[in-house]
Amino acid sequence: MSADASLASEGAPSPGLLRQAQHGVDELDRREAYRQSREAAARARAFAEADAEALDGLVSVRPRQTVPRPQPVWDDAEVLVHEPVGERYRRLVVASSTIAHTALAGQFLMITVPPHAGDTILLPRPMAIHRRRPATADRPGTVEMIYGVVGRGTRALAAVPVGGTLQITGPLGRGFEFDSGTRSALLIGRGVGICGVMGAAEDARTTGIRTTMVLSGRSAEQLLGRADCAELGVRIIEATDDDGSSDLLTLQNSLRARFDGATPERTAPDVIMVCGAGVLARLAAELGAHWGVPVQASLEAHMACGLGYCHGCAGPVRTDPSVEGPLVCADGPVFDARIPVV
Amino acid sequence: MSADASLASEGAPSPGLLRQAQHGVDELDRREAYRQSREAAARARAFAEADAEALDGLVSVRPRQTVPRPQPVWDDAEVLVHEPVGERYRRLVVASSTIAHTALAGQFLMITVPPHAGDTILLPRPMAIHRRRPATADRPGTVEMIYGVVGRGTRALAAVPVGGTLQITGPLGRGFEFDSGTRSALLIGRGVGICGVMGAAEDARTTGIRTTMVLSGRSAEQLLGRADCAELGVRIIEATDDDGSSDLLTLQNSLRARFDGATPERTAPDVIMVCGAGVLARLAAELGAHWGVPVQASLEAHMACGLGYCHGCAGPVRTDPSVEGPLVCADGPVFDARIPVV
Amino acid sequence: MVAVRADTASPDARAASPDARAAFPDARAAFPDARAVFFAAAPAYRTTANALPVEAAMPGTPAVDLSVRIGSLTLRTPVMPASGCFGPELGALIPVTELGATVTKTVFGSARGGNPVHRLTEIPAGMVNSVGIPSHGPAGYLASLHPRYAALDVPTIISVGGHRPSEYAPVVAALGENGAAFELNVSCPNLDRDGTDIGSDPAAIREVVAAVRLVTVKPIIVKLPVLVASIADCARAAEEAGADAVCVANSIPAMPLDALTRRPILGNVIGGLSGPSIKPIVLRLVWLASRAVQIPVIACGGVQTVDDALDYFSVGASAVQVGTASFARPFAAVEVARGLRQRCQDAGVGSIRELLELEVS
Amino acid sequence: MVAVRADTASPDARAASPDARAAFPDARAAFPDARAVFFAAAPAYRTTANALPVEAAMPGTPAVDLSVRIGSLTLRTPVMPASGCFGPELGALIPVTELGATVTKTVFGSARGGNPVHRLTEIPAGMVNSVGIPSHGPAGYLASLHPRYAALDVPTIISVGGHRPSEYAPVVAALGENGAAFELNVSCPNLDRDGTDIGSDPAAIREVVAAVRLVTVKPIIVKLPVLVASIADCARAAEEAGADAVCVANSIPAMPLDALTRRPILGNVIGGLSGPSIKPIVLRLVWLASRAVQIPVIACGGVQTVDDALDYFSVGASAVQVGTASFARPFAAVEVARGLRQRCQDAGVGSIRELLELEVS
Ligand SMILES: Cc1cc2nc3c(=O)[nH]c(=O)nc-3n(C[C@H](O)[C@H](O)[C@H](O)COP(=O)(O)OP(=O)(O)OC[C@H]3O[C@@H](n4cnc5c(N)ncnc54)[C@H](O)[C@@H]3O)c2cc1C
Ligand SMILES: Cc1cc2nc3c(=O)[nH]c(=O)nc-3n(C[C@H](O)[C@H](O)[C@H](O)COP(=O)(O)OP(=O)(O)OC[C@H]3O[C@@H](n4cnc5c(N)ncnc54)[C@H](O)[C@@H]3O)c2cc1C
Ligand SMILES: Cc1cc2nc3c(=O)[nH]c(=O)nc-3n(C[C@H](O)[C@H](O)[C@H](O)COP(=O)(O)O)c2cc1C
Ligand SMILES: Cc1cc2nc3c(=O)[nH]c(=O)nc-3n(C[C@H](O)[C@H](O)[C@H](O)COP(=O)(O)O)c2cc1C
Ligand code: FES
Ligand code: FES
Repeated sequence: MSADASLASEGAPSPGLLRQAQHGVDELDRREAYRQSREAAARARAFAEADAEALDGLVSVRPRQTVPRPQPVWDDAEVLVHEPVGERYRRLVVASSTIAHTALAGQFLMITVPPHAGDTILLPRPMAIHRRRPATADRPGTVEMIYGVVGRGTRALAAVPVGGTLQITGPLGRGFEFDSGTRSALLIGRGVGICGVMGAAEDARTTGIRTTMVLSGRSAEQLLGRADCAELGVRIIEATDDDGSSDLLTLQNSLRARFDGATPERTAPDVIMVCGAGVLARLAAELGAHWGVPVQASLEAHMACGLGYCHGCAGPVRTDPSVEGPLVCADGPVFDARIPVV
Repeated sequence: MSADASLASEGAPSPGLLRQAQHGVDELDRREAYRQSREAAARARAFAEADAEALDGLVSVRPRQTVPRPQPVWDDAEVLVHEPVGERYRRLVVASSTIAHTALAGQFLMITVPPHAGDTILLPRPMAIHRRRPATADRPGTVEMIYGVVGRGTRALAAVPVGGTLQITGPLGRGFEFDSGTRSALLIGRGVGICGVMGAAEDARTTGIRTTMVLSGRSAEQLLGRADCAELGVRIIEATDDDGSSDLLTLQNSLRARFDGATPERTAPDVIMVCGAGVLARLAAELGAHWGVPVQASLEAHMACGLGYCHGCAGPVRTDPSVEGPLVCADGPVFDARIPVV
Repeated sequence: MVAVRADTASPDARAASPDARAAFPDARAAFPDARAVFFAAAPAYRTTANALPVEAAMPGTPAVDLSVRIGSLTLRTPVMPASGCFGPELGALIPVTELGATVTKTVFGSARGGNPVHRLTEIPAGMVNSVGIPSHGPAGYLASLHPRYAALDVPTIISVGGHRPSEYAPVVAALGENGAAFELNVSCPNLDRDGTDIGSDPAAIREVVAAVRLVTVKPIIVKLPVLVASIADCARAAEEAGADAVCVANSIPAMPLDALTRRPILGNVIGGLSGPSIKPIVLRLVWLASRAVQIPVIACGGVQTVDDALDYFSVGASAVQVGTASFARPFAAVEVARGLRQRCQDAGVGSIRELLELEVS
Repeated sequence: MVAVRADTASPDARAASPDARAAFPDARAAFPDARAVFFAAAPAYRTTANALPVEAAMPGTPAVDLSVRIGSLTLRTPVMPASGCFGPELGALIPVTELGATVTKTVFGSARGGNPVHRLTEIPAGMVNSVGIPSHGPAGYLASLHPRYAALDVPTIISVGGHRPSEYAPVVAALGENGAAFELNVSCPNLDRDGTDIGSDPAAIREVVAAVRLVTVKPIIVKLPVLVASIADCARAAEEAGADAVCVANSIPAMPLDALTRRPILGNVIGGLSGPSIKPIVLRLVWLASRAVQIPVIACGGVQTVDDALDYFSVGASAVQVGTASFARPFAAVEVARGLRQRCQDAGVGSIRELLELEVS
């Protein structure tokens, strides 16, 4: 999930606001709104280009899975929790015992957005499974998602009330996998991408893998996942734009320093798992190359089916023009990331 | 305004409901819903056909107006009252001193429906001006409308809150006119068509014309205009489907009997003004022919501009195929109604 | 400057409703309505060397020049109404002089009565109309409508239609010296060819334009339909035959059914779909047409806001027409024109091209 | 009956994910999800004389026969997926046997990689896709995909594409005895003719169909584009050249721009608009095509509900395809098929024609 791209577009007034501004509001406000919208557009373009460049030649389909993939189902899931998280996100917990039971770390759902006051959303929206909580004797299994309200679909989704039902399809895709023998892991998430890797933290907890997670985001207040990490016994490294610690070079240096092998606590992790931006996937791949450990990166793509048949979600893998590249929904969203040998 | 057609469609479940019914609800309910929807469709068709037949050859453009027509404006009017009236209607009072000041009896507005939660309504909706209340020293002039929620546009309109603004264009069209010397009038309204003739009752009150109004509708509880008539000193004749008094023949006979000339109170009216259904316009024309008095009927048509330039609102007047017939928005909505000589 | 006559389509009614100010002389003064406020908010113009009014620039910012040339005609601003979606009645409701031109409803050679009811409706996909283009013929137009257009003080583009390729030139000839340009509405069934649209056949377009070119020196705009095999071929046919611009595009033929009765809503069964949902379809056509021809492309389809207009400019349009949006917001086209000027001012540039360069950089 | 294999597009992944029930043998039993409930709600069938399963009639009501013939092929129900909007992966998610047929994504003669990202998006007007039809060629299709379609136990209609009229017949020939019918997707740019769609040119349609007719006896369906000068001419060309049905229509070419950056959203700049907003446009085309030809017309465009399907039937369609609606509601096509049967039952009639006669009476 490109948290950056959404950050970029969220920071600016909507075209609607801009339009309003145009009529009746004072001229300087209008100019400022225009300036901001153009800056947001430039930022969105720059992020998209940086992302594409960072991913160029970086990822490949992982070799066969060790764990069989669960059969996706669709379910009418009751909405148990639907609440704001900070200013920009929403937490959504739905009941689906089947999916909570079968979902693997790093898998995702397609959420069908119900019609909202005359507005019909056609395509379901892909969302990472942030947390899985299997059924117990007295409550159904649940899955938790956290999402940013960025466009028409997520806006309409945000209007679904607690107690309503959401149609969800999943679990989908190939998630994060720990090779047997893995003792330690470094997880890196940015923005809502933190939800993409949280499932791996859950698995790490179950299998006793020592885990550190980088929580990256704009500001310390907005960081997702702190409570989850505390619950899961994951060590946290915060990296924010506000204090510059999320800057790619700064972050790379601080991670290198922290895992420099000087003490057993500071040995390099056995695996790196990353989600949230192409540039972070590349950073992770560089760290992986430096430490000689594998890197798994979760990517995003526009999707329609989530199941592998619509061919809408081409992954950023260059192939022979006559051969279709991997599909993010079926061959990913998690790919191997390796710095290309030039 | 074809109150009957809207009655017909309101009585049945929406296609949406039907669709829901289809899934999960018990089979007998589903069959019943289907049956009701087909009945509603048959009713809608029958009403439309009866209306068209009744109007065939009935109306013509009235000779030149005696009063110059006010210049329409558009205004951003504050919503002062917006409340349910009975189960099926809504009262809407907006502030527009210009329009309240200039509007003539039987004129109408085009109401621009603001976007509602992602649903954009393109065409403004025509609505009769039910009541005009010119500005006083301490409050702006207002216009009152009453409308039925029948489709997408009126549904979105119903969501506009008190305190919001509505863009309205008006006053539009040629309304009802009393010839000088008119001493008594019979007004006939059905459903929301009662709003179409209420302006004439206001004028009658001002000029001291003795007025009787037929309030026709499905049931006594749902009849509009009782309080208005009381305020305006208008005698009421109720005609409802429930007790059969709105049946065309029954109504015609009871009106003939009531205005049979046996006493001064029972002399035929000097003019008949009607709004609400083609079949009522024909009934009025038959009474007019019987008593030898002129009849004015307000008609409806789908409209886009309301101003006379889009040519969307052809009136039900047969003309030479190379000549365009009158436009309801510009040459009406009020026409002369006369039983064609066969 | 502003006509405040209440006009209607019927000569009777028109004659009977003279200047409304006479009846309510104090109405506008006593109760300023939103319309009055909108008129008052007109931007101040100054006149440049070439005698075109240009926005009085803020100190330090360049003057904004939005003018656009269509053949020999220069429009002050590249925004105009779409044919059939404007009438002189609007002269009293919006400051028409802020538009680049007016465009008339299509005039046919012979008088036509229009289609049976319903002539228009609104469905979730948009507005659908089958007005059927009632027309009084060129003589009727010149007698009753043209003087009212001419009084509006902006160039009048007269839309001309025909039922076969040969019918256009006589209408243009009959219109003589009236109007500033002609828009040939070729989205009309060709009765010589099984009722297929004239505008879907490059050969028929060529025939129409070539014939009209012989009878007028005024700018010719060819308004193309959406349902064509190749918009590039159609636009090139127009250009090669001597057109000065193409307008892309007309409404999209559609068939709305009543949800309850499943019967056609429109008396004519089929009508033209217009409004915002056709914009992504027309955007592609404008993009393709702009790459195919050198003459200006006027975009028409779903323009509601200044951003819609800029989207069209960004794919190559030189001007835009505003249709359906005017029904709900009679001032929509003026707002787009004002908005273009403001965007340029806000960005500190003098033209739309510069604005777009800034945007994509 | 129901395949519960988790399929993906990558052979690797497929190999690695065998029957999910093995991994979670208790999942479905322990936690019945909405999908399981939907499967269980399948109508009971009985077999009639002509061996077609027909709804077990309630006492006193006629048996409902929804079957439709496309040439020599009889479909149990007139509802099928639209090409590109279905895959064998859905076999585990919906009761595919309740559909009349499956339709494959278009197979081209040579392998194609597909278009750059983004390949699809959603805008207010609908879904827009420019997947670009990645294809493994007929051999690749037969090796990897066809067995999975064949396992679904309903007729497979194989969609076939080409870049020039001559490319279709070889693909059909290469597919040999596989599949129950062929749908010729002629909404493909004709590289022999400046990239205009093959399907917008009646002569090219004739050429394609005639050539395919020579290599197969199976039913041929011709899927027509929207942007044509005359859908009647195109449908007639298909019929005259030997097609058994036409499918009307494909998605509508459109160009979505990003609201913020004003850049094309799709990697391919242009994509096909689909979903409910194209239905009024396609309804007209289906109406016109149905009046032009005797062969069945399969309607495709914005079908979401049984009422949408009935709208199409009411203007002359014999069957419908469900595309975009399946993404949000994978069971949409099955729901339409069930809904048609139910409407007939509710009305006490035995066929859709009788249902419509009842509705309009
Ligand atoms: C595997 C996966 C997991 C994801 N997990 C999360 C998550 O946990 N939390 C979260 O906030 N977001 C997540 N996203 C991104 C989320 O799907 C988009 O933010 C969302 O689809 C935007 O929809 P919209 O209608 O609000 O935006 P719009 O911009 O209006 O959407 C228009 C179209 O583009 C698609 N689209 C737009 N942005 C994205 C995007 N970033 N990724 C994929 N499709 C996009 C939409 O699905 C839609 O089809 C995930 C994406 C993928 C692919
Ligand atoms: C002069 C005039 C005065 C009117 N006064 C009133 C009134 O006082 N109270 C009231 O409840 N209704 C009145 N109507 C009818 C009212 O305009 C319609 O009920 C309304 O437009 C329906 O809109 P919708 O979007 O809810 O319905 P939809 O059926 O979704 O509308 C679809 C399209 O058809 C048009 N349309 C549908 N029904 C009608 C209709 N009956 N008349 C005109 N256009 C229609 C709509 O404007 C729209 O363009 C009047 C109509 C006219 C012409
Ligand atoms: C009510 C109405 C009448 C129209 N009449 C004409 C016409 O006479 N001639 C013409 O070329 N186009 C006519 N059009 C088409 C418009 O000019 C325009 O091409 C179309 O509506 C698309 O633009 P829009 O989406 O901005 O409305 C008409 C459109 C509408 C809605
Ligand atoms: C993602 C996607 C892929 C498609 N692929 C094909 C295809 O390969 N061949 C084809 O003929 N049509 C293809 N189509 C068009 C559909 O089959 C259908 O004609 C169109 O989407 C209109 O129907 P709808 O509105 O129900 O989606 C595709 C449509 C979509 C949305
Ligand atoms: S989303 Fe359909 S193939 Fe990936
Ligand atoms: S509504 Fe436009 S002419 Fe009457």
